[in-house]
Amino acid sequence: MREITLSQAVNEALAEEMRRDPTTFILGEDVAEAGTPFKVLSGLVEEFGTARVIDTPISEPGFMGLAVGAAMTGARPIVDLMFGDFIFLIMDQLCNQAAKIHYMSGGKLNVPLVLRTNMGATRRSAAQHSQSLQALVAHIPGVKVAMPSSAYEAKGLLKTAIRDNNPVVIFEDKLMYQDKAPVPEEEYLIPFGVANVKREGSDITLIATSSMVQVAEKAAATLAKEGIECEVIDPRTIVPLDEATLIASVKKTSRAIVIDEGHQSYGVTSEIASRLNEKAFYYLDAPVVRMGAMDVPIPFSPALEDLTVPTPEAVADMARKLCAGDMIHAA
Amino acid sequence: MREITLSQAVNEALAEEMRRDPTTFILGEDVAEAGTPFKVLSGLVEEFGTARVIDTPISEPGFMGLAVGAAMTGARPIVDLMFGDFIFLIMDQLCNQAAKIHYMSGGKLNVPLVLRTNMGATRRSAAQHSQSLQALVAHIPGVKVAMPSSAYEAKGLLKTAIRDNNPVVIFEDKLMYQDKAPVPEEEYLIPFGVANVKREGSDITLIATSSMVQVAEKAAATLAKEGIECEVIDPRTIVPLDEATLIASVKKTSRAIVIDEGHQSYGVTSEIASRLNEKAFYYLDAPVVRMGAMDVPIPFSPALEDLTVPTPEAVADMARKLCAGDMIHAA
Amino acid sequence: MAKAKTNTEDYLRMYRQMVRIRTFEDNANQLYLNAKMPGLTHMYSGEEAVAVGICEALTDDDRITSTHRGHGHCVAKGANFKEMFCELLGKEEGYCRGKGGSMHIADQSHGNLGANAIVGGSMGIATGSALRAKLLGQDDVTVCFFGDGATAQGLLYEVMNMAALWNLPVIYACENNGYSEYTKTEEIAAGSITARAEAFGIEAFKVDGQDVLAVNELTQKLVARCRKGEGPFFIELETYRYHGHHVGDINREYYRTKDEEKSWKEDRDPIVRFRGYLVEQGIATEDELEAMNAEIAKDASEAVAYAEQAAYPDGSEVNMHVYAD
Amino acid sequence: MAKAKTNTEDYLRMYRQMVRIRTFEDNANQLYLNAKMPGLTHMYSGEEAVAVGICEALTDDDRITSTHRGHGHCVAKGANFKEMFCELLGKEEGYCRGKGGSMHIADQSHGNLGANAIVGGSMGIATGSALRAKLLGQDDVTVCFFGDGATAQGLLYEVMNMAALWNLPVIYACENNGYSEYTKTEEIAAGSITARAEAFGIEAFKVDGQDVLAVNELTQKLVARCRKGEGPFFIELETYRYHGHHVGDINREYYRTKDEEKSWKEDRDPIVRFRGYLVEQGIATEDELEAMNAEIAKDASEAVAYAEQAAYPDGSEVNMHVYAD
Ligand SMILES: Cc1ncc(C[n+]2csc(CCOP(=O)(O)OP(=O)(O)O)c2C)c(N)n1
Ligand SMILES: Cc1ncc(C[n+]2csc(CCOP(=O)(O)OP(=O)(O)O)c2C)c(N)n1
Ligand SMILES: [Mg+2]
Ligand SMILES: [Mg+2]
Repeated sequence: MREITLSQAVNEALAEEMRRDPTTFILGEDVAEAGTPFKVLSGLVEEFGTARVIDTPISEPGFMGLAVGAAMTGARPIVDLMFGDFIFLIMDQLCNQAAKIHYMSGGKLNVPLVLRTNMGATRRSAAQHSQSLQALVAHIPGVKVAMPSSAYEAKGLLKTAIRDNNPVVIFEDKLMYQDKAPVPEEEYLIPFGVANVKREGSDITLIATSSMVQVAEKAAATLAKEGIECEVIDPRTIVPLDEATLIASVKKTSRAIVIDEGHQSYGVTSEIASRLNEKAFYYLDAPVVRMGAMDVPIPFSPALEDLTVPTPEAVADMARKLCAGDMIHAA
Repeated sequence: MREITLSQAVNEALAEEMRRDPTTFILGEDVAEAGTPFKVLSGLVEEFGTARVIDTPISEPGFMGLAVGAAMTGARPIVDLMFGDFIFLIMDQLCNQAAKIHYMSGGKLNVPLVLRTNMGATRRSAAQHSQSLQALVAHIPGVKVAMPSSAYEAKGLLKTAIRDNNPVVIFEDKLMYQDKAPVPEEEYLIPFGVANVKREGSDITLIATSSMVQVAEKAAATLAKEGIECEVIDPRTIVPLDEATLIASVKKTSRAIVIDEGHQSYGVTSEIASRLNEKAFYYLDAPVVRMGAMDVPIPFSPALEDLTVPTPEAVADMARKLCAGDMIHAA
Repeated sequence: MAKAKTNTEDYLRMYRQMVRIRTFEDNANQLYLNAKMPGLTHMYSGEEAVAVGICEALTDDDRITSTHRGHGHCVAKGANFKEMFCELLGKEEGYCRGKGGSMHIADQSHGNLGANAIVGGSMGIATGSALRAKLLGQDDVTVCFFGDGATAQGLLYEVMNMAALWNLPVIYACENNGYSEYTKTEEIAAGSITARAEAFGIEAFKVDGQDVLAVNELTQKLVARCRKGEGPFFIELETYRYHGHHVGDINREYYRTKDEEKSWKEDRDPIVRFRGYLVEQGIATEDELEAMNAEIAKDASEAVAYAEQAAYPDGSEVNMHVYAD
Repeated sequence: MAKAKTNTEDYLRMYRQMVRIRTFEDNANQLYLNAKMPGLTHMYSGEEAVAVGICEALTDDDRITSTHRGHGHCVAKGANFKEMFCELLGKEEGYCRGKGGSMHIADQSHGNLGANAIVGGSMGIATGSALRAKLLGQDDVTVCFFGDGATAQGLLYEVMNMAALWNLPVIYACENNGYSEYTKTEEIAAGSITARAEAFGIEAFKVDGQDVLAVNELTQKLVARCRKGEGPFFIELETYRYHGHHVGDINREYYRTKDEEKSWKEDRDPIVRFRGYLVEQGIATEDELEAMNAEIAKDASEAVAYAEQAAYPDGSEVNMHVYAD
């Protein structure tokens, strides 16, 4: 199968859906001729014109608000938010408006919009351009949250998102835009709420989101050589969360590590770990361990930044300890 | 000891600290003559004047930004955010700016500001005036988060917050403003990061924040009559979190329920439950259970709204099941 | 007062709609005072000519966005009393199945995109509705209602900039009732409100918000121009709210005088003024108008009685409508 | 060009500071091209007269807030090369101990409240600093630097409103370099930028940002008026960035022509212009200025060499400075 980059996969998904549905359009900063600073959207304005690939002023709350209104009245806006860190600027429009309008109207109004943004540290971009803020959005009922872990996932999840009748936020890892993966020429969709078992194993379950799937797979490869068989699962969407698949795996392996690039405390890993603890408690041989980013603003200096995110080595170390039955945490 | 309302306690804390430190001032909508819609600040403008009790336009991002700048340059602003739901509007100033400036400046700049806001449903205020958004703030390193559970706590925590050299967000429960509690005339402070064991018990630990402390205490009283002894703990601050006290209690009781009025998923209860599971795993006789608000926008209708938040009855039911050893969750 | 017109039917409908709003609010206030209404509510009484003057210049395809003080917009855009009172009381038959209440009330089928409890929260929504119209080649116009206090929200300037750049068919209708909660507008708004819109290249107008015909005429003109692609526009409407900021705001002397309230009510009431005009112009007699008032009062009390009896939503609804299918 | 002055020392310092900025940026760009600098950076080259003209009108007690394009402000407000290059390379001796990098660089001890990677993110901070001055009876002034693109952030209008209402000692300095990333300002800014400030009752000025004396004279006047309680003010400075939006933005023809770049560089360069003026007025000779340039170049390369050798922060620092004591 042909291999394309995550960036190309996103671009294809957008082009296909924009061809299919004339009510779709893209809204964001430098999305047209520039194709965004990451060049993810290159070529779209040439095909769809500036009426449907709209360069906005640097007004994140404003254009997010426009997207909500357009979505409520019959269009399907796809918002491009240049850095995930800017989500703090649009929280009101996303969480007080988009997320609640369907409910507050008793089901009468819909807000079918997609917010594409990104996440991920180690790009030497410092504290305001490196955050992975998916937990914040996931906490608010009414929004769905997708976290693609490869080009294949990015395309299928984005197409599903565009057809969804709810606000969907997609966090792409900005360091993965040039990563290639096999992506079929034929159309496909990836349903929300269906986790992807990337690798089967019997000793421990590694649940990982986005770029952390690669981290988990690398750890699993290392561990396999040592005779530890990891099951690696990518939830794909954290809202809705495919709890059943995760729980079934943990019942089988009796151990789990949850890995996500957001800050660890009050983060994504806490939610997933809690559900496993609640619903697979009697099957667990060891505590479910969370591995998120350190609870510090992301520092600029490479000497510090690299310390803040989970690595394959750290995951493998932790898995070894859990499998060895070390009571690593309990005092 | 005299009893005063939570509202009076907050008012006293502000007055005392403003007398003590001339660099403190209050900034917010209708804080001066009106004393806020909740009348919590009544009388302060009369004592401190409009130069230090400042009515702002309805510009939440703007006045939050002003507070950050004032704090960085030698003042101690105390921001009044009328409803906790409006925190979505100021997330950028709070989380991209205030929370990170000390770190990004390598420790050179400080942001000693207090953001007082509120939380709590069942006031029939619908989806945009009923949220309990503490989890969002707690996820961002660099901010501290306090959740007073009584008039006594509100006064002591607020005074500590005002003297802290970091951004602190205090969530007051808006339904508790008229609740009375004994509050000494003498000055006192309540340190951050020290949980309060409200009731000792040996069978199960109920960890509860803010108004949920009352809910837990009511459940505990009911259960005591049935011979189930609950330990009730109020963490007081969720950042920093007094993990040690919580873990020690759970090691003793072997069971726990965590109760908070924020949405359950990706919420405060998930973090606390995760830490207990990680660090007291081998002492647990049952899964740690989370009880948060339902994952739905808060509905207006009383017939629906009352269903969304944890009640003493629900907590007691859950505690009974856990103590009876029912494998309540595992399939 | 604007000059006479011959369209009797339109005038009588405007009168009727203003009276319907006043009547709705009087009943809502009574429900609050009798502790029959959950929560609080913000009365539109005194501002009727604004909502009616504007909405009567719109078709059902045109959209509006409303505010926390939204009953007036809701009635003016074509809603029924029954579903409105049901919503106010949190009943299943309410426009939002009881999930929205006063602060989110809207008859969505008539193009009302919702009342909003975030001040300024709907400015983006209104502008986005206009963007959608342009994008899809539809010729409807969107009116964004908001208060003087809401002009302090930065969002307004962000969306006005985009509306101006892209010539969107949106009208920003600033209901300047002189107060933002318990604070006078002049204490929280520097400079000039219309100049702010003009600085973005938007034509801005100031109009007497107590004169329904003046409001309606201006709006008709601007709506027509919007449909020709000449939008956006900005209107500042000078008006007054008779009640407190919300129904619980009873002792108001610390922020505004009784004299001031009296003079607005007695000298500039939009309904009284328009009624005088209708009679004077021979468009209707006092008796006819009284009969209309009585009929509206009856409608309202029947709707209130209905709503009081109506069922609450079933508990199972709490989980419904979080996500659309 | 503004008229001559007798203050030779001031003039030479302005010249020196402009050359220091240009030299800093040339070295930073080289570090990037040589893959010695982590991340990206935004060059201030071409805009030197703005930062220098303004900062030379300030004292060390006066504050500024800076932007993503912040090296120029940092130098102009009194920073040293050594700590700046260390910061750029993420070294422990950097102004922010390597934690901030290019987008957060600041010599805090000279009143620089920080560069900001959120466009418009420091508008509140600057205005709050001015509020603090007023509150505590201090007479310093705060200058808020931001770009033309940042005028699209609603926050600006919120804080200008408060600054105007409360007469705060803040100067909003809009560096209009014609572009917001890869988009021309006229495509994303409707109306008039100065009119927007004026609509809030703020006196606004437009000045040639390539003329350091014009910038400096105007700023001196406005700073003095701010100290007398006559603030706030707004200045739009017409300027140009010579490099791409950031160092990686190399192929720019799709959004601006080489001719345009050439004409700004050749006809309006702030350093060349000011240098000609200094020589013409007999304030300095070509040789003296060349010597100054050479000295600055040497300083810079020494600082670069130092920074390249300097130590990274110890790993244990990652957890430090999350909270202040
Ligand atoms: C973002 C936000 N801030 C504050 C409030 C609280 N609040 C509700 S109405 C109001 C005053 C609004 O004034 P104005 O816009 O003039 O409308 P009016 O009430 O006069 O109709 C305030 C401050 C809110 N609902 N939303
Ligand atoms: C809130 C926010 N939105 C978008 C960006 C990405 N961004 C960085 S610089 C920039 C352009 C800024 O233009 P302008 O304000 O004119 O400053 P200039 O770069 O021209 O100096 C953009 C869009 C950002 N950093 N912050
Ligand atoms: Mg008003
Ligand atoms: Mg620019």
